[in-house]
Amino acid sequence: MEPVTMAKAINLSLRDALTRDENVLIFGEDVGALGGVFRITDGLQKAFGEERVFDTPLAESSIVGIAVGLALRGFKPVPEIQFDGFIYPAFEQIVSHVAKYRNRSGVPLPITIRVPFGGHIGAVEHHSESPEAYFAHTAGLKVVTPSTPADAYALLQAAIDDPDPVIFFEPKARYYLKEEIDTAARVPIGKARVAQEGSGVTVIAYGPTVSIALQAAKTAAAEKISLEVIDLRSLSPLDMDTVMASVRKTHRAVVVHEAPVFCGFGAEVAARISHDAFDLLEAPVARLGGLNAPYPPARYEKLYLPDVDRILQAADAALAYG
Amino acid sequence: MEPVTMAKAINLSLRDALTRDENVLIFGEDVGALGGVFRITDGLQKAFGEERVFDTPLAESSIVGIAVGLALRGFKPVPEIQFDGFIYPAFEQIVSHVAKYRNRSGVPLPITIRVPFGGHIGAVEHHSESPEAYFAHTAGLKVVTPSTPADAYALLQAAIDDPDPVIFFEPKARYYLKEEIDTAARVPIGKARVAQEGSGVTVIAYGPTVSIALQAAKTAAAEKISLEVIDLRSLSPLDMDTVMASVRKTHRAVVVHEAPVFCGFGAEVAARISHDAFDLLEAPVARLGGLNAPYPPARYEKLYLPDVDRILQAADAALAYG
Amino acid sequence: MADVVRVVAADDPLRALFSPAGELTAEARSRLGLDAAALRELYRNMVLIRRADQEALNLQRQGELGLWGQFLGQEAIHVGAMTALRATDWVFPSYREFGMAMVRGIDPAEMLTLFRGLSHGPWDPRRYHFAPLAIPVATQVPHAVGFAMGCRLKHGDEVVLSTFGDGATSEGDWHEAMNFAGVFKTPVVFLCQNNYWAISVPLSKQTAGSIADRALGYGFPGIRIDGNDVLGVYAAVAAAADRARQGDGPYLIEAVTYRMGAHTSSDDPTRYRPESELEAWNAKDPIARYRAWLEQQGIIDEGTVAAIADAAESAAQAMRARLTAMPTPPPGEAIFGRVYSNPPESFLREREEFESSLEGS
Amino acid sequence: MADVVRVVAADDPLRALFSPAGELTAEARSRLGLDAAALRELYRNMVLIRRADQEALNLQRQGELGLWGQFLGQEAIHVGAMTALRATDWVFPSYREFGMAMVRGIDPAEMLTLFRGLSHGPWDPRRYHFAPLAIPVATQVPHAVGFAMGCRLKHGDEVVLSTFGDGATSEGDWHEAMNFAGVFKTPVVFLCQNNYWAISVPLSKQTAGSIADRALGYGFPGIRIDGNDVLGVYAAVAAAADRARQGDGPYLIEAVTYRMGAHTSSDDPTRYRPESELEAWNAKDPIARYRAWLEQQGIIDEGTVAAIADAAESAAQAMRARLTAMPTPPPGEAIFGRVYSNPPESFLREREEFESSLEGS
Ligand SMILES: Cc1ncc(C[n+]2csc(CCOP(=O)(O)OP(=O)(O)O)c2C)c(N)n1
Ligand SMILES: Cc1ncc(C[n+]2csc(CCOP(=O)(O)OP(=O)(O)O)c2C)c(N)n1
Ligand SMILES: [Mg+2]
Ligand SMILES: [Mg+2]
Repeated sequence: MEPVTMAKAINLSLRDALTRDENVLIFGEDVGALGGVFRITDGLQKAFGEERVFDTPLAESSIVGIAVGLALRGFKPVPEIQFDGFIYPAFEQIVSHVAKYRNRSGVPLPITIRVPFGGHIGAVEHHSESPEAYFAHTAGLKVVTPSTPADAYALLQAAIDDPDPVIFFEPKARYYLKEEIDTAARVPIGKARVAQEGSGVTVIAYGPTVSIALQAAKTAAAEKISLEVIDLRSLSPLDMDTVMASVRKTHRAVVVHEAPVFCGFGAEVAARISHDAFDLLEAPVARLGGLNAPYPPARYEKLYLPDVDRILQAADAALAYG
Repeated sequence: MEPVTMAKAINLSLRDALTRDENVLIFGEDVGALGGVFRITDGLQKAFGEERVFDTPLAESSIVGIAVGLALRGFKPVPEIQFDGFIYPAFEQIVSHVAKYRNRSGVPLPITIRVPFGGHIGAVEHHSESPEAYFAHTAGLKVVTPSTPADAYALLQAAIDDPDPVIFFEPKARYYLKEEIDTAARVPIGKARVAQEGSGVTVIAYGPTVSIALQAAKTAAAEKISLEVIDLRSLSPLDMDTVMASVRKTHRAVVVHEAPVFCGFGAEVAARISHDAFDLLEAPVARLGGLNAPYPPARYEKLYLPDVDRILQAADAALAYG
Repeated sequence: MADVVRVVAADDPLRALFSPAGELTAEARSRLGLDAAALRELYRNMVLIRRADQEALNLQRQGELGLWGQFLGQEAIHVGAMTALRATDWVFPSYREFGMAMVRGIDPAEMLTLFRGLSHGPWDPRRYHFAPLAIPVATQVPHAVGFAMGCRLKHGDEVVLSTFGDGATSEGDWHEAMNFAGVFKTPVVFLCQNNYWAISVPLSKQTAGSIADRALGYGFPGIRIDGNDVLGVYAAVAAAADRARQGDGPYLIEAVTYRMGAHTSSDDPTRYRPESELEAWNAKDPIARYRAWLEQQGIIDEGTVAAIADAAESAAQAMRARLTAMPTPPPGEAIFGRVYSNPPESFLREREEFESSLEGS
Repeated sequence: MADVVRVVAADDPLRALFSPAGELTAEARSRLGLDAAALRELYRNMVLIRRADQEALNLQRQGELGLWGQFLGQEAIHVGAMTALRATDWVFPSYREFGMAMVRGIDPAEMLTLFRGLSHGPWDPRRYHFAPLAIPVATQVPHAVGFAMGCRLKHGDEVVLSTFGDGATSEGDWHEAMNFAGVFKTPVVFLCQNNYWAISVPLSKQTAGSIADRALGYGFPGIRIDGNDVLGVYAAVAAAADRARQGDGPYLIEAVTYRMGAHTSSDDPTRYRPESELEAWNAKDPIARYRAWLEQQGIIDEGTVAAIADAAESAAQAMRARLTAMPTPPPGEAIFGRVYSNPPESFLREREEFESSLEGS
């Protein structure tokens, strides 16, 4: 197969899901004729018709709300939320219903909510948020995010096939990463991936920060510093086995995401490693993330977000510790 | 002064704020004639009139949304959200506007959102949630919660006086705790309190879990185990100085809240202690909280929530570690 | 405010059945197509659910339930609406629709386990076509609409009943769902139980407008009817459901009634509600009114009335007995059992640890 | 759907000004009370803001702005509405109200720093009585209503203008705020810029109902008017603002117009929009139409038209020059400077660390 972008891989994954299961429905704002503002649903309405791929009125709470009703009626809804910053109106439906409906009814809720997330796209306010920790903290949800085209394809298949609700975060700044993908490969929810083997420091990343972690690993390698990069892929459930296997090797860990550090997902990872690897760690677990301020105007996003340098500094500090 | 309940202390604090500053407004569902479902606003409409204390239509997003507009017009709005589980429809307004409006406009937003929270009240679904981590992770907000009547009075004064938005979580299961209060005492936002001095293990709690931590300390004392109990009072900003001062003494820490542990506020506390006290800790920081499942039916809440026994076990484990 | 408001829709089969004041016309009443047995059944169901409601309140007062929200005064809506539906039609209730659920055949004792703190949703919605109670106000309305969209997509002939209170109409979710229903022309009947109160907030503070008239803004008709007339409610829901089944889309029925009890057992309405309102509404009691009409029509006699009262009494006692005898499900199952279809390993581990910690203690 | 809809409200001063089709009547036009200079100023402002809009698009294409959302075709609404208000009246815009802000006197170059990625809100709302742009659709509507509630409580005589698009009317926040406005009878004029599109979603998929008619359900009047007639918009907003100022509460104006450009510079409308629509609307261009009328009335001549075009040209060039010359605020200030009034110590510490890390690099 030709190399494809992550955007295309997601498109293919949706297409294959629509083909495979007639209960899959795709809907949201502008997903029809336009094919989505990122063209992720390009051509799908044409191929599958307006009943299976449709535009909705501009109302996120109901986009998620109808997904609950459709799921009860036997569908597998795959709603799209146009941008990270516009998922908040749907928060009530997600937290009070999507996450808890099975628990009160016994009825499975195979809903996959797709959300382009993260920064580095030079956008205006509300278009670069990283709200994953809100959902990871919500029991009843599964939360995943791919960092490569291949994982995007396979993880989305897994999410749609899963009988439980999944929040599928798409690192929009990585939509144009390209690689060959194998549509037969499977990526189960709940399994992290060693994106780069190494021995000195474990760098734990997900979604958009995986590529900068890999870049950091490359730069570090030039200075004979070996970083092992873990791509979590699944935030909830969190694959601590893979994380711990790495920390057992490196005894040092850095976790990196775009969301502000305070109470971010890195807190969970750091708390877990600090706990489970208490006797193994040779340096405190470092957390890198967005600054603890609202996402800034685009001109400042590079300074706001963690970058290769900050990862290298944290890795150096971990190696120099003690 | 007679001992008063926390409910009464909050009522007095609102009354004093209304008296002191004519720009203070109280509104929400049923806060007027009824005085709130917990009677926190009892008598306030009668005393201050329907213009200053008023019922709104049943719409949380707009309860918060009008607070933004009122603040721009020079008021100090103190809206009430009736229960923790009903704050989610207002999430968009809180995250996208309350937290960020000053950042985009320069206009101060002295809004205090009162939210009864937590469990242990034998209620039906959605009435026992602990959503504090969602807000603590949101840059631009301050998040506080008292555990005693005196703190409730003073912390609410500080919140209303603060020129920035504050989410004020009221531990509803503790509304009937009683003590004398000193209305002249001040509790600044951002300062934790040593609720019980001790030397063996630091137990970090806030809101509803402070009293069980104190009970645990009492029980432990009988077995000659000394627990130091920290009542955080302010989650964001977090007073790490007070926490660290304690851990420097005890070398062991347990953090306890009602929200599910995964990605809960305890993750931030544990990650920080593990990091800042890396060379001091003699045991991994333990996190106790609700189980990682939706809040259960009332009959099971005692089993779901952390209790004295679990605190004691965690303290014992910390002391026995290594 | 508005001096004259007239909304006339060509495809509105309900308008003709009701007077401008929302009363079922005598002519429409005579053409309902319900035989004497069916008419008696309406009465019987109203009596049964009222007695069960009272028993639930008793149980709450005796400490057997944590909370109870009476629907006293709203029986005509519960019974009229449910009788107008087919068993395959789905209902998406809020939290006060206990009577509706009883009419649908859900065991009331089982339902009460929710208020006993044993379950968040004691029945299988798929078995009864009756969704779980929705406590966050208005949040169930988009579910109803989504379900109805699904019915259309599957070319099913089910209709969905979406019920909510007057207070619910202020929530954003309510509006969004109404608008979706209009756009997708979904087979859904919206039934507002306007009982004049949302806890302590009277309708006049809930909105300055009219609930029924809002339908127009969404592209479908709405009507305001007497919600204390079981036949009127039956007729309206039946006609709206028929219309929806034929593919003509949604309809909004605002059934005007009154909450005769407290909001819930935790509420104290004397703090905000004038007694005089109760007296006025007592005179319009849906059961007494209907009984008088049945008697006048010679459809029911004192003997039948007494027999129905007896049946209601024993049903209530049986409900109590079943409820109090019900076992407490094991904690592991109650807390973890239904969260996921495909539970993550870490979740199963946590459950196991929890369960073994219980054995330990 | 509805065959006949008539809403007549006694306290509705707008209804008489417009034909049922939403056209300002000749009689009303003749009694607007605007002298020739004022009529010319309306024209001038429309030309100025259109030229600035075009320049912003140019700047975006040249890489000087990250994004631009044209308001081409909506100038009559921007200018008509703003001219009808007092300088002390507040405006709560969404994100396409650049022209309105210009009319209010905000420096367009400063405004563009938002789209240049330098600021989330470049002006002080208190100085211009113009709230920051609101990007999350409809979320600004409750702010407008809250502000207007505050005006009433302070017994001020300001009126609030709340503007939003057709798409915005589908959001829950829109509904809630409209309902609050009705209940609290707030001095707010709701102005829907119905430009037929919400990105790629046409009005027909946005709602099956009527936007203007929704007002009724909230207890105040609404009207649908021609949004490409600057005098009609002026008349409607002036009358609604007067009414609100007198304490008669909110009014909803649905101004029908058309988005002649793309949604934003990131959008490609050829994917979803038939060209033919543009042609039809081009014929109704608000500036050409108004100029023809002014000429016909002898209020404007070719010389004035040319002079105004020149002024618009130089203003646009000056805007560009000011924008591109604007310094980049220091990062510490831009990221941390406005978050809190009373910043926590830990926040200040983080800012300091950030700033010294910059010095280091
Ligand atoms: C989103 C949300 N906010 C607040 C509440 C608390 N609450 C429960 S019932 C109720 C009033 C509802 O009134 P209405 O819709 O008229 O229904 P009724 O109780 O009269 O049947 C309120 C405010 C809630 N359950 N959900
Ligand atoms: C809550 C929210 N959801 C989605 C978006 C993305 N979005 C930006 S503008 C827009 C369409 C708005 O249409 P309309 O209200 O008609 O205004 P117009 O753009 O036509 O001026 C959408 C979907 C957003 N900004 N906010
Ligand atoms: Mg009600
Ligand atoms: Mg539009």
